[in-house]
Amino acid sequence: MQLELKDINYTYPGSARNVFRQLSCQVTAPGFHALFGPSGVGKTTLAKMISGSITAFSGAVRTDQMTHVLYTYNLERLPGWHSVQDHLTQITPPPKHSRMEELVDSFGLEPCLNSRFAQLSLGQQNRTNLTRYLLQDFDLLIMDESLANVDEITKEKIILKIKALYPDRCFLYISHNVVEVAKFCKQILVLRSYHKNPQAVSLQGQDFNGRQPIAEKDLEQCMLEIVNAA
Amino acid sequence: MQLELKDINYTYPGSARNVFRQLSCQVTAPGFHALFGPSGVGKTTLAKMISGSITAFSGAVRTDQMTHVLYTYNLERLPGWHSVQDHLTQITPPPKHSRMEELVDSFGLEPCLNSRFAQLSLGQQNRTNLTRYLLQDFDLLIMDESLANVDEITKEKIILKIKALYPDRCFLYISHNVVEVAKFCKQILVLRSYHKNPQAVSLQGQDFNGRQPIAEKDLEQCMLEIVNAA
Amino acid sequence: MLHRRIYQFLMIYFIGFAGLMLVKYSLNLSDYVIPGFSEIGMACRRYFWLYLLAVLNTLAVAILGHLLSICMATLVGIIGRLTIWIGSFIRVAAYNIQAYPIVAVAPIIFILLGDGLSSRLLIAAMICYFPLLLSIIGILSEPVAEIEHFFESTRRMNWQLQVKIRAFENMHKLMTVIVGSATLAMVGTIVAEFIAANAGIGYSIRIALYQSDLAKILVALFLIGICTSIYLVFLEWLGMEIKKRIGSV
Amino acid sequence: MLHRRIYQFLMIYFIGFAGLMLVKYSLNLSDYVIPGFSEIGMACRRYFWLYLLAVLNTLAVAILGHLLSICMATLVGIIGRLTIWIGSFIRVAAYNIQAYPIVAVAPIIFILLGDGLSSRLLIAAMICYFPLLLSIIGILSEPVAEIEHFFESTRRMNWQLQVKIRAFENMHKLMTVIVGSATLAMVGTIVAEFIAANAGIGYSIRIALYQSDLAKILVALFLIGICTSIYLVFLEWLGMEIKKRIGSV
Amino acid sequence: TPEAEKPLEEVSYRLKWLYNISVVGDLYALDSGLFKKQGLAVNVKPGGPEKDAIKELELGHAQFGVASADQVIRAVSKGSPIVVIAQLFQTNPLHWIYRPDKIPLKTPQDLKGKTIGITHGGNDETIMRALLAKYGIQENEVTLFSVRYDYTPFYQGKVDLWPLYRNAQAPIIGAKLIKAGERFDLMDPSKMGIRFVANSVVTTRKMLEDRRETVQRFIKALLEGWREALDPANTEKAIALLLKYNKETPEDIVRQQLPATRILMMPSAKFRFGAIDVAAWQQTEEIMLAQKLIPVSVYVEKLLKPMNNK
Ligand SMILES: Nc1ncnc2c1ncn2[C@@H]1O[C@H](COP(=O)(O)OP(=O)(O)OP(=O)(O)O)[C@@H](O)[C@H]1O
Ligand SMILES: Nc1ncnc2c1ncn2[C@@H]1O[C@H](COP(=O)(O)OP(=O)(O)OP(=O)(O)O)[C@@H](O)[C@H]1O
Ligand SMILES: [Mg+2]
Ligand SMILES: [Mg+2]
Repeated sequence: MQLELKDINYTYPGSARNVFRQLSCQVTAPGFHALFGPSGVGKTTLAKMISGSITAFSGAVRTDQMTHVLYTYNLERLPGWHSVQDHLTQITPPPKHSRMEELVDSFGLEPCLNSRFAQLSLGQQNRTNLTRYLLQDFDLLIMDESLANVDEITKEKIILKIKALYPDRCFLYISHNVVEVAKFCKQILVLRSYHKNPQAVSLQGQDFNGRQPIAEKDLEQCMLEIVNAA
Repeated sequence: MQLELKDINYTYPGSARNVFRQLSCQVTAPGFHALFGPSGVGKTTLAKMISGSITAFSGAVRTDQMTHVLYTYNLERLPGWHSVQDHLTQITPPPKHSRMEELVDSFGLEPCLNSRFAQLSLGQQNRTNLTRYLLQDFDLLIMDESLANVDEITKEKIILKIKALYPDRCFLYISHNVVEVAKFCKQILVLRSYHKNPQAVSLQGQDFNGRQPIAEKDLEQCMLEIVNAA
Repeated sequence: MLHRRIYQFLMIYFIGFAGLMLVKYSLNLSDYVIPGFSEIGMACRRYFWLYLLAVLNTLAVAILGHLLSICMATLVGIIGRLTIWIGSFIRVAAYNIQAYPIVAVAPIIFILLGDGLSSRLLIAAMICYFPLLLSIIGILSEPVAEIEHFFESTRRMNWQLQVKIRAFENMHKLMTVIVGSATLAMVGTIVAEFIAANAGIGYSIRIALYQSDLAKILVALFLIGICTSIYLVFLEWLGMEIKKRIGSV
Repeated sequence: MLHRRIYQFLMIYFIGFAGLMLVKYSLNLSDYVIPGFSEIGMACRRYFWLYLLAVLNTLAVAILGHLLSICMATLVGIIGRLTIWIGSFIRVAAYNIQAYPIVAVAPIIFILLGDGLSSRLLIAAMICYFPLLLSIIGILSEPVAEIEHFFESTRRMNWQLQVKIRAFENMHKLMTVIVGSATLAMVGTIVAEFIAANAGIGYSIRIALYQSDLAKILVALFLIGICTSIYLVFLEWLGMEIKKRIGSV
Repeated sequence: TPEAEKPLEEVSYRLKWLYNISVVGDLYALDSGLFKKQGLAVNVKPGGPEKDAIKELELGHAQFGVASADQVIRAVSKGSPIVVIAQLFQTNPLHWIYRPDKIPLKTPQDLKGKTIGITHGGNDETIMRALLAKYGIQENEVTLFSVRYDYTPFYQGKVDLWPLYRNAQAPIIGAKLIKAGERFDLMDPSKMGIRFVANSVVTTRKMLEDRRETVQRFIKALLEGWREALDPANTEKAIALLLKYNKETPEDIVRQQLPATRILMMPSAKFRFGAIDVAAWQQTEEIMLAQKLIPVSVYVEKLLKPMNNK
């Protein structure tokens, strides 16, 4: 199980500025990894390349042994004709229904089940959307700011739950929260502006799983590394 | 200059659950204040009440001496026919053009000026949108997750800039980031679920302005208070 | 609601009517060119019930034709939305057929279908289906990325779902077009009757035209307007109910 | 692109043509019901250039009428989009006028406007403006909250801006409708010519019908189809250029 | 010459139908400069299904026009101030075509049991009803079929008799039948005693009173045009003229249309073209009265102001 990017060059059609120049990086082994970097650096673009919705780039993306790559982002919406519950039930394969209930419960979505998507608060929308992706078959799930509008306590609960339930999958979590990234992620890909070389740096996170406590110092050290790298 | 909410009761039409029950709170004096609370608690709803786009509630909202109340949220878009620069120039009154340049510069928007809004990254969109609101006349600006998709370094720069440039205005900053709220905000209104009483608690933040350093301990104490209150 | 549409129609009708009378009396025209009050009154007394029945007959066919063209437009819209060759072919076919004035195609229709209800229906449908088709193609061929992404990436997307998503997101526009095209169904039916000359108010109008009897035409136009308004009110009510049911935003 | 639309039209035409021939030869109908090849060939040789000129004449008027009705529909759409009384009144007026078949209203139009280009134009515009109107009202009356919010709350919103925002966001749908309604403009012009019997291919069709000459009608339909296709191709190209210029998504 | 310097008097003339054989004389008068010779610049406007010359006279869009007798009578009964100044067709060109091999029509009684095409509201309906009434045929003894633009029901044999214009359409439809190896015949109502007047030239009463001399000059040129157009000696010129204005009718058809028109308008070589057949007008009015197409008599003879016997 490995994700490898090699010598990626990309410029948006009609745009003058490069997004990537000879970008190479890789993520090995399953785990909850991060894709980090300042706003506008190209995280979303990279995510779209990995998931295959941007193809006109040079270089290679290799996703060996990962047949199902999913990409989810925070602006997605559910169809308007269903309540959240109906939608979730419909898109979840029957064997996963108990998993669905577990997620709904620990993501705090119970009060939303009978509402339409448009009636949810932003954070509720984020969580609902993420839930349905977790109920699909995937080897790699890219979460593009999927929890950006959720409060920190709930977010922590959600991340720990995901890590506990899916230890053998690969996640690429895009977030702007340094603490979070440093604390929960295993590997942290830091993307940097295209005139820095290399354009991507890989760091080690604390990979906190809610059980063994982590040393405050290590966390701070890690955060510092991330900030310096970016 | 005072914002006062008194005995607010509200339920969305067609919904069974109360959002607010006898909510009362107030924000005095200008400054960079926060509206904080778990996802789904009613922050956006309250913001819409203050800015006047939800009116069918019982209770009173008093915005004495604040004639211009603006509400901005993170999903807003700019019209598609203009580049960012053209749009900003058009909606900025000429005397404020130098202010506009200052904001563009310190918000890191220069690379975006010639792009259309749809060509920006999420964080760039957030910043562009916030910029245009800051160039309007306002006494109170409610920022509903306006910086949710911006990286922390840039965000800190932006907040400090706002605080420096607009010391006499009132801001209500909605965010899920406890550190940020505790560090930068003057008064923190914490909204709580409607069966807690009172439904809103007001706390004191560190109101960091980038100059006098703040004590690590005070900040942590404040964060703890916030988390406990919510 | 019913009330408003109807009285607005009455206002419009009487504004037009007053305009005609103004022309008549200011130019001192005879009753032959523009009929006077007494003649219109007489035509009204004499033909009101007859014409009302004819209009109701027409309305019944129009409603059928409207349904038919909603189905046709949806079908063609669904196929025409495809970006592949057959889609563009169907779209071109739909456009080209529409480009032919019904008067030119009518003889061919009559040869192929005879002159029963079916030709009348087909002509009515042809006149009103095209505006529907245009909107439906426009709506169905524009992706709603934020909703479709999930289904695309989990390989759940099929054309039914895609159509459903796009239609649902544009419910308001669709409703406007469906309600609006009702008047076209009415026109289509009247034109069909006018050409086929068998029954309905179109037939009556044709006779009145041959006899250059504007008084009768004015009575017919009045009844057509009233009945169309009532149908529109009904459709709007239906649209509102549907919206309420499915809880669209 | 041009290429494809044209050969698709040709295919459609010849499918229809083959169908007619099939009916003819399978039912053994004589030449006067459905003309045979030789008669059609002769009509083609004799009338091709005459009809081509007539179709071009018609096309010119249709383009004018199309422009006119885009303007009319935009105007009515802008006013009708208002939720206040006058808006709904205008909408009702627009609907009701459309509910009248042109054949019934034509005599009144001729009385008031005489039989120059203006009546021909008006009739053409009336037939094609309504589908435009429907879409435009649908589009212009649906808010785009994420964009409009800023202008609303800073009191910058005026109707021009609102119209611009909504039109721009729905550019794709508008283009579809504008391109599509071109064929209706063509139909409208032909019908006007048919009724007013002055000039253009509508006039020729009327004569052909009077002479019961289906062969001529088939030639006319062919030319109408080709010319309409070319106009559509032109409009699509124009739409594409506009989209490129303004950089719509 | 002083004659040429005098500016021409402008008038408009609205025809009943499109440029076809039925207006050949009008075009002839225009094209050969007969109007000009009378000091008139005539704007000859083609008619059509939605055109009504009488309405245009009233609205002042035209000074002269061609209208059918039933139009005239109807208009006058509604107060229209018009007069008839010449009658063009002496025999109504409206005939019924049928296949004699299928339905031999020896006497009017043979109509019984047949399916007859009529235009509801049109004057062919009036004529047919008058015919049936005259011969005591009840309405339930025939089947009246509503005709439309295309002839398919007749071609397919669903309708036995189909109304058409003897001079303009019969040569075309007949040619088609003959080409298919079928025979056709025409039923002429006037031969059965129904003399329903067709096209006539009309103007307003006011015109006749205020500009009588203009009217005289106009009608002089017009009748001259018709006489020359129908003169067998001018056949080639008339045909060429018509083909110039109407490119859509093949020449061989026009060749057949012209003599047919001549028969309808000039029953004999010595006939004074344009003469008004008062008796036929009266019969026309009676028929319309009997069928309640007009409420009361208009005394049609009072409208007839023949101008050709100056
Ligand atoms: N459609 C587009 N056309 C042109 N340029 C684009 C387009 N989309 C994005 N860009 C540019 O490409 C760069 C990378 O964008 P991307 O969305 O990948 O950033 P990001 O890292 O996801 O940022 P954020 O954290 O703000 O979401 C940005 O500078 C952006 O302006
Ligand atoms: N249109 C609506 N109809 C019914 N209920 C609604 C509607 N909008 C929001 N709600 C409900 O009202 C509550 C408050 O929503 P609100 O959007 O104000 O929350 P919020 O505090 O802004 O949350 P977040 O941080 O997730 O944005 C939520 O429980 C939500 O489900
Ligand atoms: Mg992004
Ligand atoms: Mg919110």
